[in-house]
Amino acid sequence: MNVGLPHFLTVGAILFALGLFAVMSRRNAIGILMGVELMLNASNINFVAFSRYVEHAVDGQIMAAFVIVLAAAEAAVALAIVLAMYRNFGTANADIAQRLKR
Amino acid sequence: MSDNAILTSALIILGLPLLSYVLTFFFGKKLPRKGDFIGVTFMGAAWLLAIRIFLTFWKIADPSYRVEASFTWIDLGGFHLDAGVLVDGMTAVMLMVVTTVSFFVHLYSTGYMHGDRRYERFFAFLGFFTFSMLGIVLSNNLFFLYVFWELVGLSSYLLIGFFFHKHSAANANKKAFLTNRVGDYGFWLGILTFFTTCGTLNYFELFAHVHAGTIGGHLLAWAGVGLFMGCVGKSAQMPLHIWLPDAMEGPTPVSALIHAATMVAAGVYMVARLFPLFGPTALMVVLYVGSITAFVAATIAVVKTDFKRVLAFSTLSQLGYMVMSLGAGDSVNAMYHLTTHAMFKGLLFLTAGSVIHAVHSQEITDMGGLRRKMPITFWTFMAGTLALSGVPGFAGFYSKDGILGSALAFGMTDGHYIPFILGILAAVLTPFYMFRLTFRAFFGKPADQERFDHAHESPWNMTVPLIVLGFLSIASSGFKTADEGWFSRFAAPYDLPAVAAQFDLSTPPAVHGLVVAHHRAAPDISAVAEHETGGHETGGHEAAVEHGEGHGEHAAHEAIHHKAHVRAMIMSILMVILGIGGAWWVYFLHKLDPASLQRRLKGVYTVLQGQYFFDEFYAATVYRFTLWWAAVCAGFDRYVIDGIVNGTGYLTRMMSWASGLFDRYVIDGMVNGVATVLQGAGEGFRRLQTGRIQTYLVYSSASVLVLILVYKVL
Amino acid sequence: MELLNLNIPSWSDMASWIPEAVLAGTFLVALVGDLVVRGRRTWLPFAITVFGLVTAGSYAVAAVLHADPTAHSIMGKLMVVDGMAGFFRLLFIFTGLATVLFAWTSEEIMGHKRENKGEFYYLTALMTLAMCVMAEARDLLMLFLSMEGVGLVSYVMAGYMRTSLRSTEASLKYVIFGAVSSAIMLYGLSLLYGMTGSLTFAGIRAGLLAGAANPFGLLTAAVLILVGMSYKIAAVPFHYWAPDVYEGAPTPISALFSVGPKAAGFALMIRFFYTTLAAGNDPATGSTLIADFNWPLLVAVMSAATMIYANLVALRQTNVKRLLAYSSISHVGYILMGFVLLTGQGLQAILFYLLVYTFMNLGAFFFVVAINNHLKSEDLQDYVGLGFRAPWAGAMMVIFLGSLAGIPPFAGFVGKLYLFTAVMDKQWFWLVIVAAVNSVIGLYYYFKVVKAMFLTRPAEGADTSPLKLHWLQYTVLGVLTVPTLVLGIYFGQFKALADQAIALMTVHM
Amino acid sequence: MGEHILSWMTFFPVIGAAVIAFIPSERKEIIKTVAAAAAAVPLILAVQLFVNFDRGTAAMQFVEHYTWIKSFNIEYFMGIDGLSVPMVLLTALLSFLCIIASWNIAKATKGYFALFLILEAAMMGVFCALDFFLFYLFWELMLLPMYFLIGIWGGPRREYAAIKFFLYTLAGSVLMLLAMIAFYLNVQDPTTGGHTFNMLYMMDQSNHSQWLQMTNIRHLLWIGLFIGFAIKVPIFPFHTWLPDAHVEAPTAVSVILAGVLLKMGTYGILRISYPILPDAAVWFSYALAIMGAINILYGAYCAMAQTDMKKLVAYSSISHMGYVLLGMAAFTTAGINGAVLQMFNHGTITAMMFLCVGVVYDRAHTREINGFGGLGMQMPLYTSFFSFALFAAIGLPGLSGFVSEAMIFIGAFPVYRTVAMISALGIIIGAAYVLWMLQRVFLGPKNDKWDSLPDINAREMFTLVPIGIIVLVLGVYPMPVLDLMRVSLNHLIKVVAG
Repeated sequence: MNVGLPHFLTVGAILFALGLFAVMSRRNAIGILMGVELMLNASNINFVAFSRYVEHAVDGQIMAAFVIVLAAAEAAVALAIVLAMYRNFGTANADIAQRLKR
Repeated sequence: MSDNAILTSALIILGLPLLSYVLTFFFGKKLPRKGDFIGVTFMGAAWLLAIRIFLTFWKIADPSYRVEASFTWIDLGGFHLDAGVLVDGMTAVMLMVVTTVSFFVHLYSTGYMHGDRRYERFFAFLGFFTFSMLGIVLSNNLFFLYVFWELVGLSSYLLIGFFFHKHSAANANKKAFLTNRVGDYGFWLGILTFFTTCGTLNYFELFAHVHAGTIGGHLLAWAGVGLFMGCVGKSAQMPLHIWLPDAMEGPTPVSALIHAATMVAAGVYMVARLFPLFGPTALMVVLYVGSITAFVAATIAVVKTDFKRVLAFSTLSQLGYMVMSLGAGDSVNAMYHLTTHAMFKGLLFLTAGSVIHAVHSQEITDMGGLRRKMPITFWTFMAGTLALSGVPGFAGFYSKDGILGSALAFGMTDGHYIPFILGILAAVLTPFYMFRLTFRAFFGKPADQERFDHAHESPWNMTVPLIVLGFLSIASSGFKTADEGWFSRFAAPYDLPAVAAQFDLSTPPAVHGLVVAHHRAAPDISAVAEHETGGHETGGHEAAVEHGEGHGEHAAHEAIHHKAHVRAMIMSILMVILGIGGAWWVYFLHKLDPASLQRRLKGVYTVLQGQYFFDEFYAATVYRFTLWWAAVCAGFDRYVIDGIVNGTGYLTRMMSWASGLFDRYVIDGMVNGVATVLQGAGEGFRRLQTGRIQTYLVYSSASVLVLILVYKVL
Repeated sequence: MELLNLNIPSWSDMASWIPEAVLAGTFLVALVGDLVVRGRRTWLPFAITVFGLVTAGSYAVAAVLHADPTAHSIMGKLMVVDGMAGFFRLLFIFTGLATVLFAWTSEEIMGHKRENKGEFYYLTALMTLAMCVMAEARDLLMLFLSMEGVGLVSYVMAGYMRTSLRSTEASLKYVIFGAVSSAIMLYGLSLLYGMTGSLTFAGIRAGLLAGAANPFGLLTAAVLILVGMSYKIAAVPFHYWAPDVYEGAPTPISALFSVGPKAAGFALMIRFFYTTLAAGNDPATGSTLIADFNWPLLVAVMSAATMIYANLVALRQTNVKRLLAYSSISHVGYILMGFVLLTGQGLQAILFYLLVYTFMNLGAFFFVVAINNHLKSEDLQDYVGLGFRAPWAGAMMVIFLGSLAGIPPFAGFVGKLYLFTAVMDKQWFWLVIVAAVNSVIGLYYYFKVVKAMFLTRPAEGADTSPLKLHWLQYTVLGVLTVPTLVLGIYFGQFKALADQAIALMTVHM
Repeated sequence: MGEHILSWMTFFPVIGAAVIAFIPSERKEIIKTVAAAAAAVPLILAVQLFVNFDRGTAAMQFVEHYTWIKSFNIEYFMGIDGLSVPMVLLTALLSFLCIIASWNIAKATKGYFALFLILEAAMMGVFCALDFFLFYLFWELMLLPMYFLIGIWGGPRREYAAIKFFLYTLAGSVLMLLAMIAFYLNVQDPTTGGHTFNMLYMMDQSNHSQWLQMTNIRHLLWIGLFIGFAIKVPIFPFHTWLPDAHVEAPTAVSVILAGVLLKMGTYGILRISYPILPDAAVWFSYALAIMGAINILYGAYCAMAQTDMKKLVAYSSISHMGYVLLGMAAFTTAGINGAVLQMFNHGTITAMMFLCVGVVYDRAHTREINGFGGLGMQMPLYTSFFSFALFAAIGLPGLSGFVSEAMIFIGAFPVYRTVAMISALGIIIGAAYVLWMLQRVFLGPKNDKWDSLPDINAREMFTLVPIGIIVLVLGVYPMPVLDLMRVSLNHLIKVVAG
């Protein structure tokens, strides 16, 4: 069988779902961030696949490249914040952070 | 006197008291003698002018002669209200009456009110009252009649409440004003009805309209009843009579001027003046109200021991007579009795004042034997009493007799005898209670020695008015009945055809002959009037002649009528003798102890002493209901209207599952209601806002899916 | 070959990009400057930033006044500088400048125990730059880049007070929520790209008009993208982060957040959705594309939900800062009204409202900052009697709140009037009525603050000494008050500005 | 000031307020003087207006018409006709007297007078504006100063009363706003063909769009406008803000509230609702008449149950505004003229009453009716003034209240006989609660508690006498005012009832 666009999309969709699930379920901030990474990469797969099958150009791939970079940056910032939080709360569990609840 | 002269002097008469009011009210305190002389002199002048007008009309001797002038008061283009002056015989007489009594009361007050701390105010108010009363007399249309009507009410309010530091006075004047307002309500509606149907309020134009049938049937009847309500209020007829006895809280001169001679007569004057506007139905009401009042009041007067109150109830009953006479279709004798009554009742109150002044008490139980101490007062009082009792030769006799005659005639022609019977019974009671008063107060031994010793005759400025009025109360009748005597020069029954002729409306329908006809069919005053007054009136007679019809019935009715008058005269004379005799028997010879009588007729006595418990009745029903209802409205406003949104509030609360915070505010009003509800909603939503990130994410993603699904469906 | 897009652009076009260039420079210089002084002499980065913003601002003003009808494409098809971009650029730079100036006097930013104070300034410059780019992006790549840029900066700023629990927590929430929603959006973008095979807005429109997409796919993509953008503008149901972040972050930063990123988000939404969905269709019939999947109802519901929710919650707030946070959410609801039909009239109304909103909202937040300096509190009870302790500032606050509540003669009213008119013109009566009712509710909580400041008598022994505000604070507040008043009675020119911005928005090429 | 007289009347107080803002707050005397001066100028201009006003035409006069905001077709369009003139005069007079009456405001004097002047400007504007947007602007501009005047200088429950007043009115005016926008979008400016806020164009039915000609739409819009105005009047059941606001507000503000603000409701109906939607007006007229009757009786009964003088007067206002509604509903010459005259008269009379209540409140610091008694002995002069006002209120002939009430009944009776008959009961109930209060406060034995109360002073008399004279003069000869309005109002009737 030859691999076509649908397969890529399916993989992407599955990745996205997994990522979303991780985000919902994980209590640890790091875990949540990993979920986010999954979701971003799901999109990346889509982009690359589409650029190959639909547009027949490299725009999508460029996009993907940028996304990867951004994901890294985002992760950096996020981890810094998680670190700060760990310093302040002594844990990296997101649901500790409920001080602002009124 | 030329027409213009008449009008001018009429206006001057109207203006003088007003001027006196303004001067005394604003500058009284600064003037010497607190400016009482202003009032007296001005009224004197007015009196002289009134005499002049009176004489002029005496010379003219034509009741249908009138001088009228009006100007546009409000003009909106398409709508206008006029103000105007009307002077005719009836006006002339009323002017005479009002100015005379007013002048002498002014004079009398300089003595009676001497040293009162609001002396100048008293004269100011007297002036104001006189002004408004004259306004009633002179106005030529209903609107301004109503205007002055109300002003009279105000001045009466002010004067009754002159000693307002007494609770009784404060209550009395409020009561008087409100009771009158009730009457005025009907009066005002009546006026509105006439204005909206006829488009005018000028008396004679209205007559013409009525005659032409612009307004008739039920409408006319109701309008008439409405107008009469005004009379019921002002002239203290049942069931609105309750205010008059209490009005005695005012200073005695006020009682004399306002609550005996003039203001209370305004109602009678009004009905007499507007006589043609009263349909048969209305007149029937008038007749019964009048006669009942006449009798009931008289019965109460018998048991009262307060000097002024006895007189007050006698006033009620006399007013009843006048109204009864109007109801019987005899406006002329009503006016005649009004005139004579003004004289002797004014006199009686002034003498009462003089007595109270001397004894410092109003209770006849504190009096006795005063005739030796104060002869002038006594003799003048006797004059008044005799006149009121209707002793032949005194003024009251002729007028009252005329009224009884008409009542009887009406009964004979129309079958309604009850009014006449009530009238006759009252005619027994009147001399009885008057002489009861006389014997208790002026004869016998003094009940209270030390009061008696202090008693003394009043100063000249109080006795002079007594003497003058005493003379008038004997002579004011001219010793003749209305239709034979001087009065016929001033007042004649209305001659509608003549009126109609002036305003070229549809030619008047044929004149019916009989009172019966009058009371059953459309009002045709001329016929009625002429028959009831013996028929040799200029106006009425010509009217009948020129629409020459039904001479046969005419004659027949005239006969009935004559018979009626003769019988009435005989009966009333008998009654007088009976009454005086009774009083003599009980209170002079003491053949019968009234106390024992009281004991024996306990029930009757209590009812009479309690004035038939009208006040209690009203207190239990009208007042209580009104206050209760007011409270209900206020509560409704506070709690229901102000909390009305709580219904919506409830829904919103359900919608936003807010906690019970809301209830606290339920009562507290629409705005709070909503506010709280919304706050409640906020509370609810805030639960969503748990600070947990995951929950946020769940909510958001969930709503994404929802969005997609929703829009898939849509 | 799309690679050509990345050619070195022509200078004539770059000339119109000077403000952004200046901002970028400012950021770098201020950064270096701060490193040089090691965060001790804070005036240096402050001065640099102010200077940079002023310079950029003057260029931006010049551009707007010049009203150049031609659109300049920057970096090929990635960005475009046109009327609308110019308008927003001005807005952002003004916001940045005002924030920086006010922050200079804010205890929260400049307090003694703060280290790295300079950081705030160059980050603001960077954020301004990113926001400008958001308004100019016309390509999915740039769209994502700019949004992430703004996001990243905001995350850092939200956590400005490293040692403060509230601040850290706020930034954590912000970053996680932001990351997730942008990831979701990115997925939507990828779908859109897949359906149309183009990254440029114009290309996407062309593709859609050519019928490349089936309604459901389009709906899914649109909704997913909308998620990301609603998150930026904090519209219900993607607003959850906003109140916490606004409350947690230092107030000047909250002020910046409540205006800047919101406006930028709207700019992006306008350009993206208008270009892809609405433009080029017959204006009379609205558009066929958006009719395909009931776009108006989608937005209308969102708008109504935002208004109602935010207003109801705001009613109960006792912390002024948090109250203002919810109020800013509710205003998103109002603004979305103009978005319902993607008509020129509506978009113009949005732009004008954003203009007004910038002034009044910044003003309200800055007042809170100024008071916080003295009271160290944003609690309503502590506001009692403020009106008499600082009359002038109090009066200005009343003006801001009145304007937020939308009562004449303040600018807020005019903004609402335009929105209402735009919606009513298309006869969406229920939406207008919802909005009307909400503005009444709004009045209640805005005037809770006024009531505390003026009506309630302070308790016995409470401190009623007059408060002396920094002259700079008075100046900035004054600068914000004037337009809030003037735009209420004389708004012709400014409305013209907004209209022009929309008119000059390029959708083709 | 010649041709811009209206603008001067409207904006001079604003200038005054601006000046006051820059006077140091401890210079109270100067502040008061400036305020009085700033309020006096409109009064003088009002006199000039009264003299120069052309009574012969129904057209707008002293018109000022300038383009304001071109893009939105908003114009600065001021002008007055017979309907607005009496209101303008009333506003000028009462504002000035109120400034005098609030001379002894001690707390935050500066703010008080500044706000008061802004309030005056707003009221003037409402009565002069002929552009709907302008009208709405002034209409709302009133709220803020009023909110503060009640809320800062008011009585114990002032915070509640202030926000209640604010929310009520805003809720109403928001509906008006929507109606306004609907008109704007659906009325065509015949000259330019674009939308317009110009009321005169709106009144011309031929400019209305198809949509706006649909009957149920018109009825809907009428209701919207009506509620907006009804809350101001206030018409039962939208009235509950009034007792609170009147009672809590300081004396002068209550005077303005009752004297001028209430009139804006009826003015709005006559100026906007009637001519723009005549058919709807006719459709609604019977309901209006009934509401009038309800107001009259309900207000009177509620007043009777009050024990707070000010609350009693407040409810009496509700009752008296009922007469206005009754007259308006009749569409007869006497009715409408009477209604507008009643608006003017109630303005003066109720002002007197509130001022009098204020006088005794300043001295005794209570308004509890049953707490007094026998004041007639203690303060005879004051008693005369208050009684004068009260008798004017119960429509005593010779005082202005009677004339308007009589005209209203004459106008309404032929149209709504039953309603009018029921309403006429008001003259009894009205007398009842007024006299009862009069008795409890002034008559009866003197209550020694009040031995120390001084009688009314010169300043207070200065505020009362002018109004008193007006009330008396108009009672004796009302033409001076009727003359101003009759032509315009008759024209209005022609427009509405054909």
